[in-house]
Amino acid sequence: MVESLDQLFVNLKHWALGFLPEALQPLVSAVLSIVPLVAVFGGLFAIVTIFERKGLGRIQNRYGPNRVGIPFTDIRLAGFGQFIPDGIKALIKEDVVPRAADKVVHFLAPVVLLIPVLLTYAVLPIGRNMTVVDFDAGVLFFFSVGAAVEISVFMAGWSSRNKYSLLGAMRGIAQMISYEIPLILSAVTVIMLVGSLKTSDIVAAQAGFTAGLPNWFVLTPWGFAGFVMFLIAALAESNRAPFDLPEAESELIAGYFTEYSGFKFALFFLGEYLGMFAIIGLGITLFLGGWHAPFPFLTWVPSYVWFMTKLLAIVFFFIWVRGTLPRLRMDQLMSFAWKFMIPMALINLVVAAVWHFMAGTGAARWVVCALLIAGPYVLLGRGLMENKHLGKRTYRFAD
Amino acid sequence: MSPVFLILALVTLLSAVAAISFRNLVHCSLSLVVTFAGLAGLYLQLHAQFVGFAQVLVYIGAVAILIVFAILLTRSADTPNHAVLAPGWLVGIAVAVVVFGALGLAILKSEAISKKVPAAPEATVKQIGDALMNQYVLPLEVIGLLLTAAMIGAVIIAMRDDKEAK
Amino acid sequence: MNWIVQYLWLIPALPLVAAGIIAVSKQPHRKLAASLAIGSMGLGFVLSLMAFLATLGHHGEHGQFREVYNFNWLQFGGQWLQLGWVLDPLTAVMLMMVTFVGSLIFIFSIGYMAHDQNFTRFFCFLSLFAAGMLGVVIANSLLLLFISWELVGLTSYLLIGFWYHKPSAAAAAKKAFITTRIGDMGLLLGMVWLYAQSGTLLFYDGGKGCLENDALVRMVAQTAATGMAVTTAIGLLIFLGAVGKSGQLPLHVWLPDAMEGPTPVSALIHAATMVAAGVFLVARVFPLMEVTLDSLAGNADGLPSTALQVVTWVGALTAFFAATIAVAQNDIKRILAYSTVSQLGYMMMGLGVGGVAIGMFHLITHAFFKALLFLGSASVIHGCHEHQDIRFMGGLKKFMPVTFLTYAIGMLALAGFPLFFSGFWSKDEILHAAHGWSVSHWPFYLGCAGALLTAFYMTRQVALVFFGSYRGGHSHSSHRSGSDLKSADTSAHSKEPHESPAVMTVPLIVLAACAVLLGFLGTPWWPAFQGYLGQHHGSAGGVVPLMVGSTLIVFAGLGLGWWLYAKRQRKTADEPDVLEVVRPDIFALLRNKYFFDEAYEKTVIALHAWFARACDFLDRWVWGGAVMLVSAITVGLSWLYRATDEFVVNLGFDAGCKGIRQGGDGLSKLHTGRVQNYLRVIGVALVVLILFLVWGRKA
Amino acid sequence: MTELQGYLLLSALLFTIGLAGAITRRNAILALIGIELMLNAANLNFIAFWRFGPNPEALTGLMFVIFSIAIAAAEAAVGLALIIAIYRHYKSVNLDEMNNLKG
Repeated sequence: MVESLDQLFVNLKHWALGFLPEALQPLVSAVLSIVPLVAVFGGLFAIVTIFERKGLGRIQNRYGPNRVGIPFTDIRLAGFGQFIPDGIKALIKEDVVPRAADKVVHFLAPVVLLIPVLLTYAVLPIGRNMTVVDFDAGVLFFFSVGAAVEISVFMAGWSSRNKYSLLGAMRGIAQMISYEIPLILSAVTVIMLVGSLKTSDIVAAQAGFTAGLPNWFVLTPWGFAGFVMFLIAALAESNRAPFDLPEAESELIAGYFTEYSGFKFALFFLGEYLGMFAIIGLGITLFLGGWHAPFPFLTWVPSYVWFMTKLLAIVFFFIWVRGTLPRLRMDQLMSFAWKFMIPMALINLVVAAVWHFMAGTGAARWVVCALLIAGPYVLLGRGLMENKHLGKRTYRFAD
Repeated sequence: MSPVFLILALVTLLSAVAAISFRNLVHCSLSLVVTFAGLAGLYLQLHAQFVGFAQVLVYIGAVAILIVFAILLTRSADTPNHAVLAPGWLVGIAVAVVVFGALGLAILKSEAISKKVPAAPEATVKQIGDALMNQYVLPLEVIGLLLTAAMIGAVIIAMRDDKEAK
Repeated sequence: MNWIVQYLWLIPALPLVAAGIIAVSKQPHRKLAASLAIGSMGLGFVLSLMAFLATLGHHGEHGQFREVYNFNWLQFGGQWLQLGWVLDPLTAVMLMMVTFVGSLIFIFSIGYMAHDQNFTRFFCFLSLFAAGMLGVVIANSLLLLFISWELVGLTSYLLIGFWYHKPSAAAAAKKAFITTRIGDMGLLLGMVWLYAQSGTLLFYDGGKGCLENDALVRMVAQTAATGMAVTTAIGLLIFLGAVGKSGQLPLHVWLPDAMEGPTPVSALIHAATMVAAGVFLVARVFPLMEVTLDSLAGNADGLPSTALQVVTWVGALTAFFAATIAVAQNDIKRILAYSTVSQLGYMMMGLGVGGVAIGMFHLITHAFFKALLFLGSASVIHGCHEHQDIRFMGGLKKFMPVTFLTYAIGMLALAGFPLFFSGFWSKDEILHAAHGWSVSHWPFYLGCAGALLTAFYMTRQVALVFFGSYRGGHSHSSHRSGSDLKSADTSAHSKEPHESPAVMTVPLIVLAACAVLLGFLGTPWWPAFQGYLGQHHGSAGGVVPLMVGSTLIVFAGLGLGWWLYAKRQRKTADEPDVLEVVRPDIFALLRNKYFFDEAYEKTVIALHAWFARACDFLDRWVWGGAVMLVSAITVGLSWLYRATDEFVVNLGFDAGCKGIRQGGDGLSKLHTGRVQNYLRVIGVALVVLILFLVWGRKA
Repeated sequence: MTELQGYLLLSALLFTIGLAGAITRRNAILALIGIELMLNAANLNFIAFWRFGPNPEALTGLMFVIFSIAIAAAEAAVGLALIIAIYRHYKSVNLDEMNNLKG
C-alpha cells in the first residue's frame, strides 16, 4: 500500500508506456517525465507568488492580497486566486520593445533564461526513482547549465539599450559569478564525501537513521556550515533579497528587465522563481537528505511529499528573509563573497577532508571539526569587523 | 554519420561563422556561446560527458562572460561604422582556405585512421577522478599553480596603476 | 616495528609546528614564543632519548640496529616517489646531540636576545632551523634529506641576516647562501645521478635501497668518465654539498662571515649542528663512499676509495690552513669560527681515514665544547657591551668568573688537553687513525700541526680575553653600537663588564660538564661509542706513544701561547701583535685569510668581465661587421648607380633608383608590424608542414 | 568516410573559421574569439581520437582536454586583461593601429 502510493507516478508512467509501440517509448517517456514536472513547478510558482505577497504583507503588518477568488464565480479563496488575473494580465498586456533595442537579442533573452532553468530540473531527484535523467555527472550538469543564466541576464541588460538595465545586468553577472564560487565549493564538500556527482547516489548516501536522527549531511559540522553557505549563495544566485541589487527597484527601477513588459516580463519572473526552486531542490538533495523522511516513524509518507515539504519550507524561509533583511550595498556584497564566503568555503572543504580521515574516532571528530569551523569563523568575523565601528549612525541631513 | 551529429555540426559551424562575421562584437560573442554549446553537445555524442559539462561550465560560464565584460570595458559594444575587416583580408581568407585544404587533404589521405569503430568507451567521473589524483597528480598541481599565476597576472595587468590613472 | 620508529617524524614536526605558531603570533608574545620553541625542543629531546634507548636495546647481532619507515609521497607518470625516515645509531646520536645542545642554546638565547625587539621572529627562525636539522638527521631518503637540507640553508641565511639593517650582516647572509648553493648544486646533481643509477633515493629499503649491497654492486661495476666508479663520482658530487655546508676548503669563506648573526645562532648553527650536517651527510652515505671493487671482493686491505681519499685530503688541508688563519684573528668570534672550520676538517679527515665512528665521535664532542665556547664568547660579548675585538678585552677573569671557568674548560677541551677533556680523546682517535692510513702520512702531519696551532691560538685568545687588565674604555664602546638593536641600552649597562644572568650561565655549566665527561665514552680502552656505532676497530695497541706525542704537542702549543701572550700582556688596545712584530708579512697574510675572498673576487669578476668583453666583441665586430658589410655593399651599389648616372643617360639612372625603391618597399612589406600578417605567415608555414608530413614521408 | 573522419573534418573547418576570424578582423577581441575557436577545434580532435582511438580506457585524450580547458580559461583571462590594458594605452582595440613593430 505505502509502496504503491510512493511509486504511484512511476508506475503510472510505466503503465501508460505499456500501450505504446517500442519505437515511440523513449520519446513518450521523456515527454511523460517532463510535462508533469513543468506543470507542477509552474503551478508551484503561481501559488508561491501569492504566498510571498501574503507573507510579506503579514510581515509588514498589512493584509496582502485577500480578495480575489476564482474569476466569474463567487468563490473567494482568501486571495489565493490572485495569480489567475495576474497571469491573464501578463499575457494580454502590450509587449513594448524600445526602438533602440536590439530586437533579436531582446527577444531571445527571456527564452535563454528559461531554458537552462528548466534543464536543471532534469537531474533533481524529486522522489524515489523520480529523476528525469540520472547523469553520471549530475551536479556538474546542474551547475554548468545554470551558468547559462548569466548570459541571458547580460543579453537582457545589454539589448534593451538602457543604462539602468545595463547596470543591473553588470551587477547581476558580477554577483552571480562571485557567489557561484562558494555555492559550488560548498557543494563540493558533499561530492567529496559521497564520492559521486550522481544526485541519486548523493541522496542514497543520506538514507537511514542513527539514534532516531536521519543521516543527513546537514547534521554534521561541515554539512551544517556548508548548508548555511549554500543557502546564502543560493539567495544571491536567485537575486533574492537581501541580494536583489540587480533589480533594486529603488535604484534601478527593475534592473536588467526594466525594458521588458507583458509576456516576456512574465517569463523573466517565472524563470527567476523556477531557478530559485531548482537551486533549493539541489540544496535539499545535497544536504537535507533529498526525499528521505526526517524521522523513522514518518517513512510511510510518500517521498515526493517530503521533497515538496522541504522545498516549501525553505521557500518560506526565503520569503521571511526577504521581509526581514535590508538590501546590501554593492561593495558589501562583493567583500562578503570574496572575503568571507570563499575562505570559509575553502576551510569547510578542509574540514570535510578531516572528517573523512577521522572516520571511526567517534566523538573526537565531531569536536575537532566543530572547532575547525568555529575557530576560523570567529577569527574571520573578527578580522572583517575590525576598523568597522558598528553603531548608531548620525545622518547629516536627516531630522 | 548520425543525424544528431549532422545537426550539431551544422549548428556549431554556422554559429562559428556567425561568431567571426557579425559586425557587432556582442552578437559575435553570443554566437560564440552557441558554438561552445554545440561543441559540448558533440562531446556528449562522443561519450565524454564530464568534459562536455566542464566545457559548458568553463566556456559559457566563464570565458564567454569574460569576453562580454572585455567588450563592454573596451567600449566596443556598439556596431562600428568603419571597416571591420583588416586590410588585406582577402589574403587572410585565402590562407585560411589553403590551411583547410591541407588539413582536409591530410585527414582524407591518412591510412592511420582505422575503419572499424570501437565500442563506446566509458569514462565515469570516478575513473577520471582516480586518474587525476594518481597518475596525473603532478600535472594537476602544475595546472593549479598556472591558474593562480594567471589570475594574479591578469589582475596586475588589468589593474589601472595610479600614474596612468592620474 | 618499534612504535618510536613509526612516530620518529614527530621529532622534526614539533619544532616545525612551533615555528608556524610563532610565525603567526604577534611580536609582543615573547613568553609564548620562547616557551613554544624550548618546549618543542625539550619534547624532541625526550623522544630522541626514547629512540636512543630503542637502538641501545639490541645492537650487535646482524650488524647494528636499523629500522626504517617508508611511504609513497607522490606519483608522477608510472612511478612513485618515496620518502621515509630511518632510525639507527647514527640518527639516534645526532638526534640526542641536536635536541640537547639545541634546547640549551634556546634557553641561553632567552637571556642573550632579551633586549631584541624581534625576539619572536628569532625564535621562529630557530625552531624552523631545528625542524630542518632534525629532518636532515632522520631522513631515509636523499630527497627528504635534500629538502630539509635546503630548509636548513634557508634558515641559516635568515638568521645570519637577522640584523638585516646592518649591511655587513646582509652581505654575509647573501655570501653564505650563495656559497653553500655552489655545494648544493653538486649534491643535487649527485642525487639525480644516483636516482638515474639506482632507481630509488631511499637509503635503506629492505635490500632495495641505494645504500644497500646489490645497488652498490650494480653501481660500482660501471664506470663514469675517466674510469672512476660511478659510486665514486656520485660520492664526490654529494661530498661537494658537504664541503659547501660544513665550510671545507675551498668553500669555507662563508663560515667566518656568518658570525655576523647573533652569537647563539653562531653557536647552534655555525658551530654545533648545521655545519656538522655536512659531516653527517658523508657519514650517512658512507657505504656509497667507501665501496670499491676490491672492498666488495672482500680483501679489506685494498686502497680506500678515491672518494674517501679526497675527503681525507680536503679535511686535512682545511684543518691545517684554518688553524693557521685563526692564529692571526682578533675578533673573538672569528677565531672560534676558523677553529670550527679546522675542527670540521678534522672530522672529515676522521671519516676519511677511520670511518664513521671516529668522525662522528669528534663531531659530537666538538658540538658540545664548541657550543660551550660560542656561548661563552656570547656571554663575554654580552658582558662587554657588544665588543668582539679581543684586543679591547682582557682581565675579564675577575668580572665574570663563571664564564671564565666554563670557557677555560671549553678551551682546554678544544685544545685537546690530555686525559680529562673530551677533545683529547676524539682528536687522538683521528690522529691515531691517520697515522695508520695506508695512502700517505701527510694528513697525519697536517693534523699534528693543526693540533699545535689549535692549542696555541686558543691560549692566545684566553690570555688576551681573560688575563691582564681590562683595555676596553668607552672610547670604543660605540665601536659596534648601532650594529644591533641591543646597543640602544648599552648606556643602561655600566661601562665595566659584568657577569651574565643565570639563564645564560647555567647552560654554560651544563655544557662544560658534558665537554669533560663525554670524552670517557670513547677512550681507546673502553670504546663504547665506537662499538655503539658498530665499528669494532683494533685494540689500543700503539695508541700510547701517539697519545704521549700529541700530549707533548698540545703542551707545546699551550706553553708557547702562554709565554707569548699571558706572560707579557699587551698594555693598550692598539699595540701590534707579538707575531706581527716578528714576521709582519706572514701575519698579514694570515690575518687576511690567505686573501681567499680577494682571490674569489678577482677570479669571478675577471670571468664575468671577460665574458662581457667577449659578448661585446661579438656584438661589435661579428654582428656589427655583418651590418657594416651590408651597408658597404649598399654604398658600393650606390656608387655603381652614380657611375651609371654619369655615363648613362638619366633614364637608366631613374630606372635604377626606382628599382631600388621598389625593392626597399617590397622588403618593408614584410615588416608591417601587424599581428595578423605574421599569423598569415604562420598559417602558410602550417600548410607547408602538413604537406611535408603527407608527402614527405612517402618520398 | 568514417565517423572519425567526419569529426576531424568538422574540427578542421572549425579551426579554419577560427583562423580566418583571427586573421581578417581588425578587432583584437575578435582575434581572441578566433583563437578560442581554434583551441576548441583542437579539443574536439583530442576527444574524437580518444573515442575512436585504439585504447580509449587510457583516458589520455580526456585528460588532455580537461587540462587544455583549464589552460584556455587562464589564457582567456590573461588575454582579455592584456586587451583591456592595450585599450587603456591606445584608446582602441584595432589591431592594425598597433603596429609599433612596423619596420
